[in-house]
Amino acid sequence: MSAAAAVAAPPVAIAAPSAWKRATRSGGLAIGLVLVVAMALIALLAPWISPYDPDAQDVIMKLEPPSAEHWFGTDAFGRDVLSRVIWGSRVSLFVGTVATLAGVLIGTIIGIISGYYGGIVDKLITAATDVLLSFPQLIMGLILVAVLGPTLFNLILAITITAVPAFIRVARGSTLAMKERDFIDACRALGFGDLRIMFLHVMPNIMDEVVVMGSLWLAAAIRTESTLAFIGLGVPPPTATWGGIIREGFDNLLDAPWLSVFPSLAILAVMIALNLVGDGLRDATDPRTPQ
Amino acid sequence: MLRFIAKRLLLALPTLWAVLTLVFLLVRVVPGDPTIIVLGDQASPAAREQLRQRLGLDKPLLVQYGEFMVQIAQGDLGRSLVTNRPISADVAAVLPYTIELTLAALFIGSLIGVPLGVVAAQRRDGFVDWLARIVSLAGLSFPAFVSGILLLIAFAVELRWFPVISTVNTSDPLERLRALALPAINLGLIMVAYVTRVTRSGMLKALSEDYVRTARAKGLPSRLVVWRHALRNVLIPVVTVIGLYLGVLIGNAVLTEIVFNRPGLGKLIVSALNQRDYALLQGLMVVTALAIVFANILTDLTYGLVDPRVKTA
Amino acid sequence: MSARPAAAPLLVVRDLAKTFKAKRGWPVPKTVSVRAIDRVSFTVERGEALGIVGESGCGKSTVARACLRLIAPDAGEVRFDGLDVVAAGPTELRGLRRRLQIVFQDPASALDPRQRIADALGEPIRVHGIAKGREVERAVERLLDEVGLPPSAARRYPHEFSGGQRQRIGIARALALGPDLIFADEPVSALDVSVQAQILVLLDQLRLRRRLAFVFISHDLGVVRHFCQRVLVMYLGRIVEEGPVPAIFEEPLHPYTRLLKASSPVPDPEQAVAMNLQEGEPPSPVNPPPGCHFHPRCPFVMERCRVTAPPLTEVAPGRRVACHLFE
Amino acid sequence: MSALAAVAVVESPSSEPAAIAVDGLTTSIRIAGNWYDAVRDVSFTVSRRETLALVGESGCGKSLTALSVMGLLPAGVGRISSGRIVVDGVDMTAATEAGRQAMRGDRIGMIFQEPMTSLNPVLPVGFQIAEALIEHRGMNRRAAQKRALELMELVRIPAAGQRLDAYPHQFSGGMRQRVMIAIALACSPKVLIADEPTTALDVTIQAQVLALLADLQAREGLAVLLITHNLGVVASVADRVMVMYGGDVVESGPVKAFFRRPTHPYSEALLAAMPRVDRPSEALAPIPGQVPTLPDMPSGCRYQSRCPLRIEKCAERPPLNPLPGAPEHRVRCWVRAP
Repeated sequence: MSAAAAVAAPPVAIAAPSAWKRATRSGGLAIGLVLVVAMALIALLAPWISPYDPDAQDVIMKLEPPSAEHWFGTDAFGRDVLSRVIWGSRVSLFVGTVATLAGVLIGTIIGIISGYYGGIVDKLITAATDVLLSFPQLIMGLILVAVLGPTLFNLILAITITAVPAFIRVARGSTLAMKERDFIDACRALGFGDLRIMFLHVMPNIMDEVVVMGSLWLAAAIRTESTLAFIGLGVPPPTATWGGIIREGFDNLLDAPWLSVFPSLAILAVMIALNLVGDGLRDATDPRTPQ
Repeated sequence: MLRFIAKRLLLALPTLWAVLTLVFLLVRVVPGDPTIIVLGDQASPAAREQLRQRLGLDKPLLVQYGEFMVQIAQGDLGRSLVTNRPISADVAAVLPYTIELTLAALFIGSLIGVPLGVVAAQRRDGFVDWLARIVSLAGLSFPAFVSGILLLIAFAVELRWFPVISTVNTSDPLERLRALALPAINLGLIMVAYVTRVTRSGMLKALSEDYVRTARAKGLPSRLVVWRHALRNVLIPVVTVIGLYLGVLIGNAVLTEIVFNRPGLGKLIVSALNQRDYALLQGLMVVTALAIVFANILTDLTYGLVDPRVKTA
Repeated sequence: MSARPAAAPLLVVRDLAKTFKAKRGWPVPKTVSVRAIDRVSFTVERGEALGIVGESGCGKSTVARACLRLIAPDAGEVRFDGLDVVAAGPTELRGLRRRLQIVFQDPASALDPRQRIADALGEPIRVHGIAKGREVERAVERLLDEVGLPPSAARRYPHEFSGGQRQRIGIARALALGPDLIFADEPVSALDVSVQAQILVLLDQLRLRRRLAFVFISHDLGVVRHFCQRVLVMYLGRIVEEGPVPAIFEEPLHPYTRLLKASSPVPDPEQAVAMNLQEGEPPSPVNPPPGCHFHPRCPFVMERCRVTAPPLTEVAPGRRVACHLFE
Repeated sequence: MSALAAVAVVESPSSEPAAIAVDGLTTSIRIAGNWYDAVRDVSFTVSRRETLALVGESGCGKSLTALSVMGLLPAGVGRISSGRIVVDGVDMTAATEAGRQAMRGDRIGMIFQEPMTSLNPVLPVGFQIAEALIEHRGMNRRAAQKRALELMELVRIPAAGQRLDAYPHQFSGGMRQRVMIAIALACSPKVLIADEPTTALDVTIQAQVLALLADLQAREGLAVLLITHNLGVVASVADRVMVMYGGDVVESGPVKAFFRRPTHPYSEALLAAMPRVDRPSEALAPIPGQVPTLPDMPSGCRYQSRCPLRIEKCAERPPLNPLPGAPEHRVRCWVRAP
């Protein structure tokens, strides 16, 4: 590498156009983005595209295997699984998106403050982060929802609380790395205020990493939501959630495996899409990634 | 060595204290009357008062806090609200199964993840690299209960290679291993994903470092350059990742246990949730948090073993 | 402005000290302290270029950062044009920032990669309320012209420039607020010889045209001899010698200054560097030797050098040396 | 006489074949999918007990030349397009990768610029020195460690016995560079390639390391190819010098002749742009502009875009011509050496 670097003066640094080029070159990111957009559309258009009312029960059509009328089969109450999977995407995507956005916002701001000021502020924030990270994320979410009660708001709150320390860590680490760069000292020497430096100079430069983390965390948040629903701590029935459908399917695993398979595949599609997006963004923004 | 561990434990005490305090507050600062949550709103005032006394909720908060801390220090996690058995005994009975599962996953993760990551980095964009990407994408994408269910459907329900319900309390070691196989693979896949990833990216970076060029300038065969010079340096991030994701692993172990119906902390947590056994829940939180704090210490100590810079700086 | 007589020095630094603390060790970290600068005193006159030379770890960069209050000094006094820099409140400090600036060594890290040059140069002008709107654009254009860059540079990002051009931008930014004194921390060390000369010529022009004073920090004696009028030599946090450039380079007094000069290579085969096979490296600043820090490497070491640190004493007008040989 | 040559034994160097012989080397590198010649038609020889300095600014191709000789060009980024490299009698360009590997570390040693990053941080230095001996000489670990200790003493690392098992971070920059030298010399090669060996060091340490290299060269009879950007270092230690610009050798000759009469406009300008510690300050004459990037490199003389003497003929590539009356002093310039 060094040989090439030695000759290629002036060095080619992280540029917006070249990052985009690299991003589009990686097929993964494109596939991921298409899938994410498709999922978002399905969730938004659920009332128009779902073939049946997701909550309409049909006692005669219980646990029907996939057929022309019911592509994904029916559940123990005779409800159309396809419609429930489509409607279930709303809860998962909504909870995941809101919780991740809140986590990114709160965590990034605290992380920048912690890394930028250092000293006692940093010590306290880091210690608090360590304590929060001492609980397995899933168990923390589980207990919070159990204690607070399973409502949509509490789900979002619980997942946000588990996301915040992760983003504090990332933002703090990146801020510390930025502080090593002379331009931050230059800003201080020019008499810029701390707020200006933190939010106009540090923040734009660490957003690459935060966005990458964010897309991976969106996957984690959706995973947590469906996991909680699977354990029975999701938005209460009859609202359709992916985890909830799988939970119902799990009770009929031996005679109606499709019940768990289809929502599982839906979750999987979202997970893969978001991970592809996250990895693609990471490759695109990391100047060290060799071509 | 033991003295070092003791000292490091001492340093972890503030974290431990904060963790325990947080658990204490979480369970107590719940909105609403805990006795109603536990007994339901039909319960008689007398029953509720009795429960309040049993929980020690009639005492001032500070006294409760003191008692809680003293109990924990003595290794006493209190008694279950439902069964009235000592929680520590219940936990001790199932903990070995969870540890067994977690260790098996760690083992699978490093045994497959490290070589896969190394070869993927070495032959970038080759077949192995492609395979490594697929495996790590799968490991990161599957929620543990989803992959568990799919494994169960494929290998236990359809193919009947493994038992649907894990029978763990058998004296036949082979049978026990057979019962462990699917859950361990399920959990191990997650670890394989993380380890492959960090090994691959670490190796890509290491292979472009100056010291690798030095090793090549020495005329070492690429086998030694890769496995001795580059990989040694990648072990540090690998250990970090394993330490960091132990929490993820424990969380997923719980799910895996539920899906495969294995005894362990997972089942205990679910029953505590279902029966609203807050004492048990509190005990379980303490145990998992302690496990993570302890794992962090272990990670720190391992750093000293894999990275001479840490030990002799 | 200042009621002081014009003869008063622009910058007076007295007994400046800074100790860094770091946590090291495994499994239980311990605190180690590094005395980066140890009671450093000097003055800078208006329009003068003062050089600070020394090897890595001698504390020369820390001096610059402490004088600018980018780090807080532990002790000592920094007076700029009569104003106390160390004790300055926020408003005073903002005023001082306009008159005291810094240029960094690594032009790649000294510019915000997400900021166009127009903003990098315009932001300080706007923040300090020096100009508004279109005036800012014109000011930016003037600055670019002053450092030899075309107006079109304003629309571009730092990564589109070569190292030498970026250093010009860094200099333009330091000029934006119209300072009286610039700390230049190894401003040409990252550059190739031909580009280094371009920057040195530019700095020299600016010094004369704007009557700028410089504190010029460098490890390269040749560059300091070329650019500066006076020079301080530092070793492990202390000033060991000070004086006018011609005198110090013609006749260095401190054994360390002599070693530095003799070790600096010259493009002349008749003057090969003094190759000494003698061992000896700068000791770690974590654990400096007692007495004179240089004594373990000094060919003239005496008994008292091991015990007491020699004070910086005047041996001729304007020349100070910290060595027991010259007391 | 230069310090390195001062110790040379009376033997006539012409009686033995050159330790390094490079003939018509062209090395290309890939930038954004296209291959560009970063080293153009470079030829030179280095005899035993001789130091040849390759000097130039960043991007001139000097390090690529060294990596080409070692066979260490990064795969997929750099390749030798044409030319022949013979080291110690072995044709490196015709050899297989295994053949080159057998040469590296055994018959060619190499030192790099960054002592801080060139040693493996997680292996003890003694082992890193011993490794080449185990690999090339089939020594067992104990014998190799014993030899490593001798080598550490040879490069004058104080208290070597106690530091055999120490790790690189426990050494200062100068000491690490000594360890690098010990690694390079472990198998007693005849050829040493030193790529900016003192650039990252403080000047007083630089002087020590240069002295050590000179001493070792005299003892072992090494042929040294020294890559540097520092003309002062060249003047101090080299016997002959080659100045490179944009991948071309623009001037070559004995050190004394070169510094007495730098003839290529670039060499001249380079010396005029260098502030000197041994003389009172004079006006510096910077070279205008900057080195063009490889894709923008002019055809013909590569210095033409910055040259004050440029004539029309410069659009054609000038040959490396000897100066009248000085056959060893050669210059690639239509104006100065037509």
